[in-house]
Amino acid sequence: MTELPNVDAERRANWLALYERMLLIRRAEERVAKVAQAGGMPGGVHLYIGQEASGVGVCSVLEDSDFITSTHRGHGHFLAKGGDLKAMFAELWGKRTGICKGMGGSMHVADVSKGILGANGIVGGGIAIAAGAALGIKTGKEDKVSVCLFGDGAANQGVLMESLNMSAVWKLPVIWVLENNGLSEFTITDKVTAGEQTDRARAVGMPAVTVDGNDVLAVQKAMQEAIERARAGEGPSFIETKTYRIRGHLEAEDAFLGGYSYRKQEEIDVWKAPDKDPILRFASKLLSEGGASQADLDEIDERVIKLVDEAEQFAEESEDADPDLIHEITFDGQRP
Amino acid sequence: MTELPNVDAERRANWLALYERMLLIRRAEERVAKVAQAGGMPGGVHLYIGQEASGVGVCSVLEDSDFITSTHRGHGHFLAKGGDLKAMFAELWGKRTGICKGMGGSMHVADVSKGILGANGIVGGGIAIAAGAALGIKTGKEDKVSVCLFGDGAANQGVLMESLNMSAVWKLPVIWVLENNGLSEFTITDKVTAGEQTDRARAVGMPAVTVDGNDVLAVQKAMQEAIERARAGEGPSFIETKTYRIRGHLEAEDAFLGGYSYRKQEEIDVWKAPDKDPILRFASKLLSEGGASQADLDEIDERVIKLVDEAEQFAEESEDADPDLIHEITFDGQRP
Amino acid sequence: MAKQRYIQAINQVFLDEMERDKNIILFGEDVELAIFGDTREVYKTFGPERVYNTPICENSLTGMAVGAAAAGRRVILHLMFGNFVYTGMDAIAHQMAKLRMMTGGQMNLPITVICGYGGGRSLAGQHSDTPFPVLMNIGGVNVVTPATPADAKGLLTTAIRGNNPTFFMEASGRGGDSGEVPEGEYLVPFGKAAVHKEGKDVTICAIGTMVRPALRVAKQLEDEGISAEVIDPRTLVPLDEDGIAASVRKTGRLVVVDESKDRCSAASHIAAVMADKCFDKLKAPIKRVTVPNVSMPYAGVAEMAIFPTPEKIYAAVKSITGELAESNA
Amino acid sequence: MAKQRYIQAINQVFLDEMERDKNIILFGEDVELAIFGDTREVYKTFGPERVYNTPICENSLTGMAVGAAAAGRRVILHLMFGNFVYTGMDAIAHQMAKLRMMTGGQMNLPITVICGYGGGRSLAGQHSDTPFPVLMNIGGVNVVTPATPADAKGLLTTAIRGNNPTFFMEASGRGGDSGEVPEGEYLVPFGKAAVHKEGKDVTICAIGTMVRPALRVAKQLEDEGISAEVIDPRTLVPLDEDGIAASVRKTGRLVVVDESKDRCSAASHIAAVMADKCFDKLKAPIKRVTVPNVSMPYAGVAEMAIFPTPEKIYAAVKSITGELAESNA
Ligand SMILES: Cc1ncc(C[n+]2csc(CCOP(=O)(O)OP(=O)(O)O)c2C)c(N)n1
Ligand SMILES: Cc1ncc(C[n+]2csc(CCOP(=O)(O)OP(=O)(O)O)c2C)c(N)n1
Ligand SMILES: [Mg+2]
Ligand SMILES: [Mg+2]
Repeated sequence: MTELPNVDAERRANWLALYERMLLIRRAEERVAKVAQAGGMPGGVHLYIGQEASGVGVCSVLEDSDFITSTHRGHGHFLAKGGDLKAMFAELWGKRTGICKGMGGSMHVADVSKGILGANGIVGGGIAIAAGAALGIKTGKEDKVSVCLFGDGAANQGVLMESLNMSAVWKLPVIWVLENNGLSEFTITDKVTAGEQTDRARAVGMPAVTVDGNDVLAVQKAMQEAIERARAGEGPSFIETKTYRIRGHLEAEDAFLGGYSYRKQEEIDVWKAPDKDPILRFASKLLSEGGASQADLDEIDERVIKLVDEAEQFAEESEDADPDLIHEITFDGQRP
Repeated sequence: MTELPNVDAERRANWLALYERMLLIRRAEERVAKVAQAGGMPGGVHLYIGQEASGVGVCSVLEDSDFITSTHRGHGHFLAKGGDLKAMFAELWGKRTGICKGMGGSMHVADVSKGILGANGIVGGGIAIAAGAALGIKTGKEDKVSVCLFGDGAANQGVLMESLNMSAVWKLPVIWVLENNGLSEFTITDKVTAGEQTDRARAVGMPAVTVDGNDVLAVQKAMQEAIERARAGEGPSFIETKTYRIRGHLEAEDAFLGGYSYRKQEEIDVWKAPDKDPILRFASKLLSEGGASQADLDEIDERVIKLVDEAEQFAEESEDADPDLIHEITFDGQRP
Repeated sequence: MAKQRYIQAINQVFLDEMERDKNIILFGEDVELAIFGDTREVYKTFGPERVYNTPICENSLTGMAVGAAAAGRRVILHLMFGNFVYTGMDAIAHQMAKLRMMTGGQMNLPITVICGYGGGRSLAGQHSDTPFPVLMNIGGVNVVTPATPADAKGLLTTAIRGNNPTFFMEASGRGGDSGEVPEGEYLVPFGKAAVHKEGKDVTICAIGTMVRPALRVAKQLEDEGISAEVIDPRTLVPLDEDGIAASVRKTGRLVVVDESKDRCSAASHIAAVMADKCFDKLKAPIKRVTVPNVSMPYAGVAEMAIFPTPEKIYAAVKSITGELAESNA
Repeated sequence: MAKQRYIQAINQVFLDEMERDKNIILFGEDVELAIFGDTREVYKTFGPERVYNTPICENSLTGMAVGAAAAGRRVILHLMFGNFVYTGMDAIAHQMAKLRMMTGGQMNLPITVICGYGGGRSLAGQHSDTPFPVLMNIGGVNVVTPATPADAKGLLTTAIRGNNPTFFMEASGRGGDSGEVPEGEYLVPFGKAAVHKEGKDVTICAIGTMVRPALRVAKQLEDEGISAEVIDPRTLVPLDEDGIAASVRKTGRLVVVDESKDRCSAASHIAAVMADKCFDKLKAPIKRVTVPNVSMPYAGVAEMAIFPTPEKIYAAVKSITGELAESNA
């Protein structure tokens, strides 16, 4: 490298990439929502809409070889970490071309080749897995990190304390990312949580920060610092990203609520407004400070929507999952 | 009450009672140790010797109607809370006169009529039970408290964080007593623990103090404050009592260790010395400040040893446990 | 009698029993807004001192149920999905199931744990299990699973009023089924199987969710000249061994239908008991229709391929009654 | 061949395999000083980067095993007592057993979980369980339980080198038994039962800890003119159904002896499979000798009253071979 890099161009590229990734998640999930609402999507579908800046900021600084563990709300994490949209759609559509061959579905999207150790239907299920992956990395003396994405509801599961403790004791290369959207299903998490959840990390001597989870750059920055610590062998970090879930807990929410509600429409509107929504907000910033034009953004949107169209078509046209496979993949080389 | 009470006489009585209770635990367990070492005690026997000030200080301010949950090292808690020595010995001896009819043994001594909800062979097993008992008290609007006695090893179980959290959220009348003897079986707990365990309580906004667990008065005082909070509806408290286990993790320890060791004899000697041992230390204090004479203490010792002798004889002479009972007591009014 | 949905019947029992006995408390995740609908209005009616909307921490919840019961309360714990039985397993296996026995019978543990179970709705591996086997095996807890709204009412009332820990396994998480439910006080005793349809050629012992498909198959068989008796244990612990055996002795043939995974399933156990107790009357191998020992797949086609469908029940019956259809024809 | 104690054989496999494959890591509570002796010298030999003495937190330990395996390591988790399977059940049932299938087969999970099980030593309710049923039922994990030091060596080696999660259930927590163990590399395949003694009148299918008492009983029966075959499945998942069936077809009679609690026990399942597969050859009811569905009591007399003793095995065999002794006499 003989010349200094053009920092502005690099920044612009980074910002546009972040924007595109967030928009991809948004448009993909809007499509999923549409299909789900029309009754075309089996099982439980939990959307990430409104939280895109968190997952994208986190994964923007990870390599394919780094690991993440995710949640029941995992589409955004999957796409942020580089998972293939077509393969994800095919999975949600229950097709054999799905990333999990149709065996996992929305709550279990995983791409191990991309370090995505799986969305998880058990609240808190990814926590110990992430700690274990970090233990594996440490033992293998590999230059990787493991990132655990989990919700504010999950943060009340005891495995968190257990795994925080072990990660601190052994200085494991793991980053704990609490995506605090304020809600656990239909429960306001604050009502069932005492104290600040970041203090649970501090109690084991771990650095913990809270960032605006709807500000993709703030999340990215916090992650960069945490990763440096991890790669330097200084151990785990804890990041809380404050954000909000704009859609229901799951797409069939209304059927479950039966007329009751747990939040006001005004609250949702606040978070959907241009100054809060992570994508609208970042679009403004791109226009005002990022050197992007509206045409740039429109072009991205078109590209993204095309990808979504293609993915939907791919999923639609793929063959159904293959039942025989169940018995082949339960074990390696052994029938169940 | 027309006259002021004679504070000194009251204090002397309190001190002597504390002393006698500690000595009862010590002498009882010395007897158990002797029988166990001679091979006359089945199962795993975990002794409390060296930690008496903690359990006695804690239970000295409790009523029979208050609840405690205990651990695998539960003889001391049982006796401190007013459990019957004869019934405990008979239990350890596996007799039908045992407090649990011979069905529980050393790891499960319980006397529900005295609020002793049971020793527990699962490390951390008493934690959620104590929280639940406090929930029960709150619902019943009863003037009771629930006390959870647990070890430093148990404090790494995730149920602790879960139950601390709930007790803080609902301001439950529960007192968390961490008996920190520094050891978890053959592991130095500090080596597997990050941070101060009291900070885990502080993380949910709970007041936490650390006291000298070999100073029965210090423990008593901390408990008094915690109980006042609990009875006033101000919620849970956390007390760490720093102490030391003088005997092995279990009486058969050497067989398990096979020549290895996890601590130095010198360390044990330090804690057995008159300035550290909770009973010797308190004896000195009684003589110098408590208005007791050596003759008083000797008389207590004689009385206690007589109780132990009688309990041993009672246990020896009792009939073996009744196997038929197993099927009757598994359920209420139903065969298993 | 009035028609009620399964979930409605359950909901009504909660309301009635909590009104009747002020000592009852209820807690669990999202019970305030009632994720399954079965706890609807309970929080509103009985307030935050008897109903606790909890954080997500199944390990403590099961232990807390034990503590609250030991402290004298009558406890209802809503555990949402049957899978969370595994998440809260420690205190279930070690405290709830054992504490009475380990203390020499010193305490009653009047605890009702309620959760939905089973597959067939593309909820995939972690939300489709039927944890009968572990609950039946640990010893010390009752396990009941009503197939109809009436039995839901009767068994739940019995569970709540009883003094022993009982897992009330909802056979219909969606609450869609409806049926006649007796009005007023109605208790169904534990340990008494229900004969849904009498028959003389083969006994179909169907558990919980499997009763409906079994009845459908029995009807079809009837048309083919095979008379199937459909018996529903209703409670797995205690199990009406005598009732099932009486049916098997009469028909000489047994098919057990169970949504558990096959190995060590409730079906296996019932088959084993009958292979011991009714051997002399058995005319054919005992068949099990269960779920294979795999994680439930997501895709509908894959799920149905391993689900105990009417087709599979039919095939199992036919495999041991083949000659009958001919001779009865 | 050299004589080794059971625990020694296990210990040696750990040392050998960890030497052979640097990718193996081992962790668990108190593994440094080796509470059961089976991990002796492992920490000293392979150091703190491959051996982790953990805090007490079984819920995370089982999940960590999954994560470390997913990250490419070969994992040995020491879980101490079989009861702690219940404590760590969440990640066992939901992650370890399901993750491969749920991800469409994307990952191997080479995990060996080791723990002792069973009663008979006055360890009371919380330290005496035999959790075969839940492990067999969840689907997705192997379950093996060697009865001899040689099988311990052979099955543990196979487990560690395999790519699937396997529960290695120590039949002897105290490590007292000793026996001949083949030197050098020795693997025992999964799914292949061992016939410890041939016979023609009755099959005693004995699992793990129950093999020794079964053999004692078989010897005594021999003297009485009853020829018992003693077969040991060795691995419960996969189960050698064909091997057991072959024996049952030959003898026509089956007694299954298992330290599980009776309901949904391994014994129940084996009985059920045989009541299906071997019905035409069966001459007598299938008997189970198991533990009743209660918490294991502490007092020796009480424990022995419900333990599957040789006396109970003998009585079970006699109950279905009564006429034989006379006719053979
Ligand atoms: C062990 C377990 N308990 C309960 C549930 C049911 N459940 C699914 S999502 C959820 C709320 C999770 O809240 P949070 O962790 O904040 O994630 P969010 O939905 O807000 O993304 C609950 C209780 C579950 N899936 N797993
Ligand atoms: C769930 C569980 N895990 C492991 C054990 C084995 N075990 C018994 S005591 C003990 C150490 C407990 O340490 P601590 O809580 O500090 O109590 P102490 O023995 O020091 O009194 C362990 C690991 C157990 N009984 N239960
Ligand atoms: Mg949330
Ligand atoms: Mg300790």
